[in-house]
Amino acid sequence: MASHDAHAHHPKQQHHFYSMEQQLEASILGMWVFLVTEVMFFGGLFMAYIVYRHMYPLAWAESSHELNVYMGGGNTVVLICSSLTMALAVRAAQIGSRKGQIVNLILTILLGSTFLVVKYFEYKAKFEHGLVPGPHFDPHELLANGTLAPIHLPQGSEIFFSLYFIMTGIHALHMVVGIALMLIILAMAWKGKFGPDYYNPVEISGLYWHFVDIVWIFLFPLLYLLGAHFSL
Amino acid sequence: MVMSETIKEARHSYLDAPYGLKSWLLTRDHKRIAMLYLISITIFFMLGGLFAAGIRLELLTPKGDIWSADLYNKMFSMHGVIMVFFFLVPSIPATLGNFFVPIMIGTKDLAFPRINLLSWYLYVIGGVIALIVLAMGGIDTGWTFYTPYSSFASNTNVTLAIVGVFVAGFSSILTGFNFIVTVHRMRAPGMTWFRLPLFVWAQYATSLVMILGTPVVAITLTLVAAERTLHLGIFDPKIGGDPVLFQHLFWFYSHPAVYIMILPGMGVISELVAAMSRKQIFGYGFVAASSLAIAILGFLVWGHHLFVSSQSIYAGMVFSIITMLVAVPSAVKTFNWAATMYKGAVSWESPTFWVVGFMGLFLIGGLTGLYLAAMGMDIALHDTYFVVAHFHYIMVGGAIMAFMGGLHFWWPKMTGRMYNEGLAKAAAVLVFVGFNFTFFPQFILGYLGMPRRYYAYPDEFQVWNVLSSAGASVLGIGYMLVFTYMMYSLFRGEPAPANPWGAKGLEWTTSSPPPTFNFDEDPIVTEPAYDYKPAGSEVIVG
Amino acid sequence: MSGHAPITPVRTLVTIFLTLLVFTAVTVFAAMRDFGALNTPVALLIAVTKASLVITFFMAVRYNTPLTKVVVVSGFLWLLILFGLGLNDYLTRAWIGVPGR
Amino acid sequence: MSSSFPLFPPSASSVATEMDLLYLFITGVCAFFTVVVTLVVVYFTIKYKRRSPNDVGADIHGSLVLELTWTIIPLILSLIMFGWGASLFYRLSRPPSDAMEITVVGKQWMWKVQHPEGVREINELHVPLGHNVRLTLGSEDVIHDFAIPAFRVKIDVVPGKFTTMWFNATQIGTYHIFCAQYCGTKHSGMIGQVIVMTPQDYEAWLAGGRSTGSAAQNGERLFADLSCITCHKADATGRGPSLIGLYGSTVQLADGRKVVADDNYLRESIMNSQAKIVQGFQPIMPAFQTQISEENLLQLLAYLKSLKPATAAPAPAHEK
Repeated sequence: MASHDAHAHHPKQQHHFYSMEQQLEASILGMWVFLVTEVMFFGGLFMAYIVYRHMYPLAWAESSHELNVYMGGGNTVVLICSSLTMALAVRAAQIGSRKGQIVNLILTILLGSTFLVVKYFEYKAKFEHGLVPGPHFDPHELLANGTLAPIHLPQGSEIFFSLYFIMTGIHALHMVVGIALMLIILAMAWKGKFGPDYYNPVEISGLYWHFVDIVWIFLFPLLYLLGAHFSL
Repeated sequence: MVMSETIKEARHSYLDAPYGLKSWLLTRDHKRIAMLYLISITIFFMLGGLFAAGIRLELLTPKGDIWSADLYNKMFSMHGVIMVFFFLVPSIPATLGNFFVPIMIGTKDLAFPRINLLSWYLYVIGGVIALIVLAMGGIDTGWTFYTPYSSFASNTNVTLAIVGVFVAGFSSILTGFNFIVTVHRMRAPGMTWFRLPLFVWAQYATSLVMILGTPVVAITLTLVAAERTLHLGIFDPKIGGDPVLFQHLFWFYSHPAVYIMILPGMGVISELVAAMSRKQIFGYGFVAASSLAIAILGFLVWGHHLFVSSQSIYAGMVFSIITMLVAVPSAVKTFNWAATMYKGAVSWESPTFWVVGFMGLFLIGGLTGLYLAAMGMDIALHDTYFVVAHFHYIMVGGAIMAFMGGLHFWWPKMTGRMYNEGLAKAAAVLVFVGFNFTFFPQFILGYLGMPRRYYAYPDEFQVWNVLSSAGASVLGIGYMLVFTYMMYSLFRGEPAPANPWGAKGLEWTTSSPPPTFNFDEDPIVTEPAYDYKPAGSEVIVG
Repeated sequence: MSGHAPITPVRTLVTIFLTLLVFTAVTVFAAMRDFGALNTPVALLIAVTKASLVITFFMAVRYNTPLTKVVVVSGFLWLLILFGLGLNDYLTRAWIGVPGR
Repeated sequence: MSSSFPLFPPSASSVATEMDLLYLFITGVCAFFTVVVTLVVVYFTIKYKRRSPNDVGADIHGSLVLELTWTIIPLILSLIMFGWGASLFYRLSRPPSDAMEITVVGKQWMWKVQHPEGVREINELHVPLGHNVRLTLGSEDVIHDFAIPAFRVKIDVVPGKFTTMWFNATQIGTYHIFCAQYCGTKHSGMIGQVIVMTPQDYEAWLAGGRSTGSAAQNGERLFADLSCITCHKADATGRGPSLIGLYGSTVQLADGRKVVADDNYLRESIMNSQAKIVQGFQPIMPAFQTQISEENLLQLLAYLKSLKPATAAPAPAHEK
């Protein structure tokens, strides 16, 4: 494209944009518009959450106690850390530090994977305690002497756990997509593709990553911290 | 001489740039993607039409005699799913919108050409999934997928169908988001917001609905699929779930989706009325604002589908009154179109026929919405053939008439060829007459009480059903006629001049068909849209 | 290629990060107290604050165009439409005292 | 309605005439605008037909007065329609207090009807002329919709809750019952007849029907069979709250909320007993979700409604 134009084009500028700035602004705006669709996507779930919590307050409080606050809280910290490293990676790209990008992206990926590993153990515990909705829904606890003690949960708790699995499951799916995205960005950063003039991919992947963090910021208190009467 | 020049020009067009299938399937040119969409939605339109024919055939007689009840249920379900998700939603935005939004605002392409192509591929994947569902026997839930029927009672491939709709929905989100960014960031110098052609305004409003509504139906249908496959019950009444919640979430998208279908149609009509009357659109600001008003109000009215669903009566009243408000911007548009023709220079070429047909049908479609919005009246009409007639007047009488009008208007620009004027006028008349005979009797059937989705019905309803089926055959012939002469035009049509209608607008300043990057020189806009000057003979036809 | 978007200083990022951690601790401890009807509003208030911090600083919305800000706000506004008009049904269901009306 | 081109369904209930009037009013408004706009458009098309290929229209951009006119007039007309429609809907939503109560259960693909005296029928509904009749409807499987076009009434029948409709038949005859919400393969076969009879004929019909006791009597039997009676004693000595005079009263719940004990509250408290716990009682009642059919549930409800305090009539709390 550059050959027939009077002013020099950056090699990454696509033919239909007037300038790199227009291109960056368009991609940031595009990502935000996309994130709005994500907000609405999760919004449907939150709507279901609100309606059923209004219908079954007791079930919500008691089912919430079956979730592991340590794991949920720990994961919140992990995600906040990953948001910091992500923001630092974008900054590294903006100032042109290849090393900074690589280190921070690797940290982000590791933190994201940590989140998923914790999630795995959390889900595993739910299966063991019969808290998975469906024909086998049968809440119980494993006592120290090896016997099973059934837990009595009020009507509506099966819906709570359905929502718990769907909300956290879809969130985890977004994490997986995010990690895959970060691997691609890492490979590109490794090749030194980004610098002060061109860092759109890092920036918009970063927006996505932070969004996934924000979803968790809401999921954590709404799912894990209900009822107000627990103690650590 | 003129002829050979046009042909020489055509060599530089987007159609011919590099030949070959691969250059089409990997294209990032919005015009080629629009043509790919046009081909694919035509296939689905025919498929959906086939099911419609099956439905009308069965309803000729009161007894269920041609198909089995099960097959009939699958036919209307697949008719709905295909027509709504695979034809109407992408119809105008993905074809005419894709083709003309960038040209009308004077840019080379949409902001994200690769995502545009991705959107077409997602549509195709969703479509192929729908075809697989069809091959496996179809679904019998209706296009509305109401739980608990869709989650527990139906033993058809509901989950796979949901996957198909989900993927197609993603394609629609990508189209919408591409348009929004394009309109905001890619306008040519001088193309201010209030110089935008009204078609672009309408597409912009439509895109808002697409990105704000589609994700909600995506998650809702995902929840139904999760209920079917993973037993994660959200709407299951057996564990205390509320099926009405599904309806709330479903209509949060699906009511605005009606505006995804009709708003672009309104945009097309605004263009056509101005161009065919060679006159500035009457009340430009009001027409543009009413598009946005419809898009926004459209999100506040979904509960009018739930008046008799055991929704709270007070919620019903809120939804009812807001629904009544939607009538106002729709009325404003209609009156403005009529006023535009006043003292115009109204052409009697074929696009005008479609426009006038649209106005008649859209009026009836829009006004009959008032019956359904008045809560008490809705008790009698809810889920009857009145509803069927009403939304077909909007979606077929409104959206498809407008789509046809737009297609006739812009066909010379898109393909570089003219079609047979006489046949085009005949087709417009056939479709108009056939349509009214098909759907007007259904209003009466509705007030008589015939419920929708009935395979067999009491004898006294037969006379109106026969009339409806007879009209449907005329309607079908009308559409086939359009298909025939358009196909003929594609291969044998006369080469089209750059501006066959003598219309204003950036799309008419470039050649027919346009070059790959739309304009030989980046346009700079200096005048408002529809700037027809009455004094001199500034309009140059051809 | 002139006029790059301003770059957020590391100091700001770390400050926001620490604030977020503090708020996480606060929300857990707040959940151990009983504020009666205010339990959920308190939790939501903290969550909204955290989300706003992430959006404003980590996602650098404060450096973005006004248009982006409008997009962000309208996204959440639409969410409120969904919740508001949906609850419009659920909260008024018992009012008339006739089942299913 | 022997016309070969029928336009209206039979008019056989107290609201049918008003519904028809509303229908005609909206039709009048719609017809007026359709005709006027169509004529105007066609007239302009002919009158301002393009004379020469280079003809251009007049330079008119708009008129604020006109815009306001055609914004405000439709607004007023549509608000009138809203007001009338909402008022009609409101009246159709509130059954008169003297209405006799018939229960209807929908299942794929039939309607099961039970009269208060215990007579049952399937896909048929006999009602006396000129009496207010209230239907309480429940579904055993998917969503159905009980519609009687001749009465201009319709309501969804939703699994997991009860819905209500009422009518007052004004014309002797036999009319259609349709299922209006798509419910599966034989959706169009889920039809029936409502038979309007004189009150005397209705009494005679009831007497001739096979009854296994009134709905309330059947409910009383179930109340004993399911051992409800062991905890819910008439005096306040049981482990569960006394149910005398419960229906329609306001209940104080353990979590501080207050609810009116209407049909759906009683339903929930039987099926999912843990959902709402009455203040001062333990959550010990088993959930009867899987053990009670929709019909039995309606019989239990009839029994609970019949439990009135010995002295005064129950406070009509749900009738405010």
